[in-house]
Amino acid sequence: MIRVTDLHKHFGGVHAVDGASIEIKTGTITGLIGPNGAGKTTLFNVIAGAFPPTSGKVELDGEDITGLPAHELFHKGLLRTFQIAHEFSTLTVRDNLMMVPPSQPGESLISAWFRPSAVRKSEKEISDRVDEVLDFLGLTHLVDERAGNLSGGQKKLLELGRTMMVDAKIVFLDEVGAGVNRTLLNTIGDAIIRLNKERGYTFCMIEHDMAFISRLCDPVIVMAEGKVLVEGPADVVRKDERVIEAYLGVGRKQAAKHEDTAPSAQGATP
Amino acid sequence: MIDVANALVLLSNFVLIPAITYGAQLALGALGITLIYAILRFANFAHGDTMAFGTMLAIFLTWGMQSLGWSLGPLPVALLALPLAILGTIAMVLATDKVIYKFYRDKRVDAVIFVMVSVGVMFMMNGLVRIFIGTGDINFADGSRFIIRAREFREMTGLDEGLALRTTQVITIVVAVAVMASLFWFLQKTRTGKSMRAFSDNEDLALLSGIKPEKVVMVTWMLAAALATIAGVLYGLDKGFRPFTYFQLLLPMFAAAILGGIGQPIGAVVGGFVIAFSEVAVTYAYRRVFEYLGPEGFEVDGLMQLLETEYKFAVSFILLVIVLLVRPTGIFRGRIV
Amino acid sequence: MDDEVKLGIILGFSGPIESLTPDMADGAELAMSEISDSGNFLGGTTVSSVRADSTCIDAAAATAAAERLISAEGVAAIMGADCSGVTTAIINNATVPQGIVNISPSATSPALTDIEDNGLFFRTAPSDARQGIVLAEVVMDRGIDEVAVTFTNNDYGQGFADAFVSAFEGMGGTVTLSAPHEDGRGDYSAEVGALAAAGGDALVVLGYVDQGGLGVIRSSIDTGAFDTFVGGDGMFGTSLVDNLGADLESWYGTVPGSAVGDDNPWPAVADAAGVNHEGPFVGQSYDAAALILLAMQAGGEATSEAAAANMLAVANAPGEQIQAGELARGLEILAAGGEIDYVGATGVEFSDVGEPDGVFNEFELIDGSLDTVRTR
Amino acid sequence: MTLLQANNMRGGYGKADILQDCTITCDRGEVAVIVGPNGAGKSTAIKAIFGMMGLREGEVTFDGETINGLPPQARVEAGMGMVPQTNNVFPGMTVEENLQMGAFLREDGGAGVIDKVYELFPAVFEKRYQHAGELSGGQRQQVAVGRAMMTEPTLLILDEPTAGVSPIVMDELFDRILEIAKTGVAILMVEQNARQALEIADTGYVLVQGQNRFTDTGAALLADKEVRATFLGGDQS
Amino acid sequence: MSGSSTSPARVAADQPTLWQNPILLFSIMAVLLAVTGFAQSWLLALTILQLCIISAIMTLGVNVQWGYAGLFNAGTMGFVALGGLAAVLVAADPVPEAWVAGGAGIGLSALIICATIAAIMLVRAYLNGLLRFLATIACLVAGYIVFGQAFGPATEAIEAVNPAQSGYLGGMGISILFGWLLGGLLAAGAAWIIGKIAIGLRSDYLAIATLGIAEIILAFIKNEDWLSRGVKNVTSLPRPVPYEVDLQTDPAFIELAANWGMEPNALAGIVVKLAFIALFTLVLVVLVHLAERALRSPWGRMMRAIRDRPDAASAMGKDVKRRHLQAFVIGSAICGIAGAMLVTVDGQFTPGSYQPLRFTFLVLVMVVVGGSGNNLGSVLGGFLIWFVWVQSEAVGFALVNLLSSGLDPSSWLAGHLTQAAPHLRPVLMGLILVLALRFAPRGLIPER
Ligand SMILES: Nc1ncnc2c1ncn2[C@@H]1O[C@H](COP(=O)(O)OP(=O)(O)OP(=O)(O)O)[C@@H](O)[C@H]1O
Ligand SMILES: Nc1ncnc2c1ncn2[C@@H]1O[C@H](COP(=O)(O)OP(=O)(O)OP(=O)(O)O)[C@@H](O)[C@H]1O
Ligand SMILES: [Mg+2]
Ligand SMILES: [Mg+2]
Repeated sequence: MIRVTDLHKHFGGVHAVDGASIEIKTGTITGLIGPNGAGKTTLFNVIAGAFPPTSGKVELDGEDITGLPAHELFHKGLLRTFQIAHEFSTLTVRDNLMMVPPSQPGESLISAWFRPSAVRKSEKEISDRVDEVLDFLGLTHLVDERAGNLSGGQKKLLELGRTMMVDAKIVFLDEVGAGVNRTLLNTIGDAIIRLNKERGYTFCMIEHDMAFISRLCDPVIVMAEGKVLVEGPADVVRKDERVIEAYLGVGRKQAAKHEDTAPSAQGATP
Repeated sequence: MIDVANALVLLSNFVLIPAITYGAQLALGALGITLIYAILRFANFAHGDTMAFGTMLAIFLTWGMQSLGWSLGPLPVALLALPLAILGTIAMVLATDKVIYKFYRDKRVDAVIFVMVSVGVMFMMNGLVRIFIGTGDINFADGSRFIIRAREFREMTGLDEGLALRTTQVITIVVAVAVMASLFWFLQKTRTGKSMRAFSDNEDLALLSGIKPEKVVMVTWMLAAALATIAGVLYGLDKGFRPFTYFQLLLPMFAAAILGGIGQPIGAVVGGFVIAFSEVAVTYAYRRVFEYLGPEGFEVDGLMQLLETEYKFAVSFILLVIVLLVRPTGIFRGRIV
Repeated sequence: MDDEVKLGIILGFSGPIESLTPDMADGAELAMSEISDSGNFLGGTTVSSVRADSTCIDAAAATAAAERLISAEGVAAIMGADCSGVTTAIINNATVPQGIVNISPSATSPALTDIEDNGLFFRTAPSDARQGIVLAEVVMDRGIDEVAVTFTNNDYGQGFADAFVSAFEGMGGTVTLSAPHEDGRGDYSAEVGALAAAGGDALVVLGYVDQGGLGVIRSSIDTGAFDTFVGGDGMFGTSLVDNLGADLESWYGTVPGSAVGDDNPWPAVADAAGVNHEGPFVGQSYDAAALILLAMQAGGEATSEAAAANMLAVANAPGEQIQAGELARGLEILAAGGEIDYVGATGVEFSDVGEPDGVFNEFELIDGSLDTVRTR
Repeated sequence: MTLLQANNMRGGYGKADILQDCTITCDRGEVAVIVGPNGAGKSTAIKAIFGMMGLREGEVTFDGETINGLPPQARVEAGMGMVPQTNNVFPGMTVEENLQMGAFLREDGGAGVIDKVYELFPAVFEKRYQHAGELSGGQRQQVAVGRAMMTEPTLLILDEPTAGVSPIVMDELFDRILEIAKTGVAILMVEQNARQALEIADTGYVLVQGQNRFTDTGAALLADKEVRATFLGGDQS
Repeated sequence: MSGSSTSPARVAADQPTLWQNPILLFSIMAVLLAVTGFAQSWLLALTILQLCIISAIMTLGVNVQWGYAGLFNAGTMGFVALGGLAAVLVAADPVPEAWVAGGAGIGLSALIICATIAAIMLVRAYLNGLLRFLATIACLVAGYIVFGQAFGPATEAIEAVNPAQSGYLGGMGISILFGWLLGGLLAAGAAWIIGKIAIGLRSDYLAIATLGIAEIILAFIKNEDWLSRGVKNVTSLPRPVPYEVDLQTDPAFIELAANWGMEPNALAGIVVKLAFIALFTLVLVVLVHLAERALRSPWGRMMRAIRDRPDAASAMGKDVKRRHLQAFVIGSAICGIAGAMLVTVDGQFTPGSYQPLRFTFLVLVMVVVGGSGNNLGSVLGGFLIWFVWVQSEAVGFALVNLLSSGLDPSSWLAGHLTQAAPHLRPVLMGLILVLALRFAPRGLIPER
């Protein structure tokens, strides 16, 4: 679905992404891991159109999308969330979701002024969808809260909720787990799996929590120093010497027993 | 050879020296603006009127000293009054902060509210200065006006072109260089300076590093007041003092600060000079320069003026817009809040 | 009959020419108090002044201020405004609709000559068009045929410069460059640089003495760009000499004011009252206020109708000449049914549309004082 | 006498109280860990302890003295250090200057400690002349912890120090925290990587809706079924 | 200029208090005007009200930009001036002699500009690389030189036609009401071009760029005399409402006045002002209605989302640049309309009167004090601040009269106080601004 070929992104002298080539297959949940500063977020930003690459090529379903602006990529079915939640803080939770669907009649001033009935109709439809999504995420009680007042994890859920407002092809998740309570993270994980299974979304996610990655992702791509280091199924990757050396470490003695236990995707899925 | 010398003298007299002087004055003003912006994080519209206030104090003190018969020989007495005027301005600015700005700072309101409050302060100061000292033009430079006059220069060198150099120009440049150097040293090297930069970057974290916010705020205001007074007095010595002029200076000073990259002291300095040079150099009529440099008997019909002087004010802004399009955050990458 | 009558003074106390206006207001108020104190005005009626701020530039604010004077303060007539733009706005939107007389001491735009004013608008400053010609003659007569011109960038300066340049070139002179300067700025190096490069035997400065005009001259002297300076009425005033001292060597120009010769008592009158008469338009302000009140006296009532109806008669011959400081005598003559020919501080002589027909004094800086050398 | 005693804290941002009778203590050489769902008030509790927001009720004592009224910078002087959860670097200053700012109150300028920090975080050393604002999420986090260590405080408060850092760095960090604790420093830490954190914790607090729900040793909490299920992500293993 | 990518409205607002009730606040405003009417005069109250409405329209425009979209446009002055220019171009009498003298040259110049642009477009379509760059420059230079040949003489000829009275091309000589329309269009067109260039800049940089562009627009208007008559001003523009003098001389009107027991002069003034006010109110009501509709619609929601988090909005498929441009153009168009209305009520176009303080920052003060992001709030801000601006003048003088009433009028202090009176105005204005912000930091009627 997504193919990135020999991508470079340089900030002055810093080669944040330095010749990465990855492929994300339709229907997978692909994990992207790697040490801090490996260039993961930068890679995401380039793919999602936040800024253009220094060189290299990004394709979506065979179409060259390199350097397209984010809003055009959205219309092609490519969605992303942000490492730090980017909620619309003065909007209510409902409006945060209401604004997502593309091509709403009410977003043209002419219709907003002169075709109120058409606007009302589409608003009703979108509103119904919002209710569904909020129900799914368990945020129904916060529907009229300003998004700025949500706690960290709730904001992350809201980020995810936005991706559910449209029929996305592929969703990029940047560290949904960081700072999120593990119990809540499991719920989010379940949501991702359901979206993947039931709605056929393709996911690509950055995460540092190996347990979470292992539970959800296949394959896992490991980046280091702007390049792809290893790619493969989670349990293969985590045994890879290079990955252990660069990223996982040998594990602290105390923590080792937890790290070693094999995860199971079904374990927490209701 | 003589022709080259003539051309150089001509350019220095009408372009270089005036632009450097004006640039130094703008730069000192822009430094104050950029400092407030960097550390207190708002665009201070009252800065022009703070300059006027400081200069007013300096004028009153100068009058007092003159009436006592004091004199500095060839230098203006205002230089003696300057330190006291700075103290007075600092007191006024700190009082303003305590009575007005502190409330909003404690409430942590948006930057735009601060801007509006500073517009309010600007209005008040605007009126107060006029009430105290009136609206007229005041020339308070005593001492000798010229180091060398254009005519003397011609007679001395035997060149066709004269070069005039005024005491106030030299003072301006010397003081400006000294002030800028010590400011940079202060900000980059001293503990207080570093703590100010830290505060400007991340206020909460600065608290957690043991930095006293009120002290940083106070030092910032003190520096801004001192810079404003120095800039104002130098400007007034050189060109005469009138409150309205000082208010009008606000725009070019802002342009300088932003052009250089707002929040960047070095940017303010460069911006000040760029604005001053663009105003003078772009609208200068180069005809005589070309005539000197061209072959013997070379005549130019036009004035060789890039742009008419009526567009002088627009020139600096055109330049500003062009720079911003090429470098969207100013020459020295200012901060984007 | 009221025992007090209010006159409005609307001038740009704030804004670009704020440094000129306080003296102008003082000049007008001097005339008022002179008339009040004389006890001869309409059987002992006293005159009080109500000031208002025209801002010089903001037509809407000026209109509101004039409206306040007229309808809230109930002034009988208005002295002002100063800048041509706001003056026009006031005429169209406040004074003419309400039937109030106003006399501007300083609005010189030629357009005001033809304004539809119902006979209510007068001015004691001459239209720029005429002065431009006179000034060109003055320069020519001194054997200078190449000048650079700088003018304040408003209707006054622009109109004046247009008139001067076409007259001067018509007489065979050359204008090397005619460039505007903005008032209220401090730095004029760019303008002076361009003017100096253009060259010329003299620099003609058509601006205000306390504003950009001063800045341009100062900068020219500082850089040695010009030695000889020529100015119009806006530049008349000793503050230039006070500011520049001995550096200012050659300085002459025109200022309205004909019939008054060297024996004009105005400076002495102003000095005695502590009014600074050195700035431009102070005498004109005195005359404006005096004329309104004299015309009212002639009409026998303190109304705008009376003022409008008698203005020309009071200002022009025939009649006894009344100079500055002689207002009491003028009032007496009028009360007795006589006629006067007001001369005042600036030698007022009205054309039939109520503006000076432009007789000018040629002044020159001689030994540190501004002397009238000729009348044209 | 424990080093830090924050008793029965009550307070919040607006009218509503986020903290409702919350008690946290921490002693020298001890690691205390606060866990709890998002929005429980963990960060708020820490801010209250550090004097960054007012308390309506409750008392905070440090080293036996009540410090309720002290502003944050005075608490730093008294020997407290803290890494906030967000905005925890000076983005416009270089990494090295960031660390120096940590030692702002030290007379010696922290020359010796800075090497230790670089040793701990080699990635930080590599980036020392780069502006902190240009670092990746995890690199910033390392700079932030390094900055707080520069003060060599007697009480070190860390709000989710491991959020976004890679496993290898996280392990290093926990090791180092234990080491620091052994030198007699009190460590108070909020963590979402709760299992790892509780493993090294002497005391663990489970905070829910601004109240202490469970308080026990780290090991005991880890063993508690309910705590595991509701706050630590269930029993996936 | 501010550090202002932080959205103008803040999160976690406290509930609106009783004081923030729009009905109450507008009633207070009405009372203020009524008090002016009773205590001073109704003519003055109506004069102020006229400008209150125009100011409110300006604030509405700025609110669309700053309040809705978070765009810091510090170039309001330029758009207001363009609106004024449009009014002149529509309503002033044409000057046939000028057209004869230079019309052809101006037309030719316009053609040359078009030809140059066409040539550049051709060059850019068919050439590449360095050659393309050089050819573009060559076209520009050649175009500029040829343009100068046609344009210079044409403008000189036009400006030479009776310079004291006209010296410009004049307008179309039709009703100035069309000027309002053209003012909106002209401002919108300029805003479109400016936005295309500058809208990518962030907060303060956009502010200073627009500030600069406004100065450039003004320099153009001031110095291109052939078009706008420059600083020589265009005065006595025709009105869309009757003239007082005409009413005063109309016997029927005099009779009416007599029947109502009023002075014809005063009544005429009031009637004319009411007629203006009716026209202005109509415009204001229509604009407020449209603005409210837009703000409450998905469009408004989208704009606020963009303002809060442009990058996230872009990731949600909203074309941030296009929407910013849209808000910028609409807001500027409204300012242009207001500018044309202002010229209408003044009856004249005086380029010298356009000052950033008055037309950019004062309007911004109106928006912020009223409540940015809230249409009613900014309208209220326009009313209140204009009222304060005008009345502080009178209050300043009154205050001084009060202070110096016990003094000997010839004493130094009394004299000094009289001189000081006009300058109490800014002091009062500043005081009220600071006080208003102290008690309502988010504006009198905050967003939602
Ligand atoms: N704007 C920038 N200017 C300069 N360097 C940058 C910039 N943004 C990122 N970098 C550098 O690029 C490298 C890659 O950063 P990136 O944010 O992609 O890392 P990451 O893999 O997401 O790391 P983490 O897991 O910590 O989030 C880092 O070394 C960082 O310092
Ligand atoms: N500045 C603020 N203004 C108003 N409410 C706030 C503010 N900061 C936090 N809150 C609210 O206070 C509550 C507790 O926030 P806090 O940050 O303490 O949670 P936390 O336990 O640290 O959560 P997390 O694990 O997500 O960091 C939340 O409901 C949050 O919405
Ligand atoms: Mg990252
Ligand atoms: Mg937290």
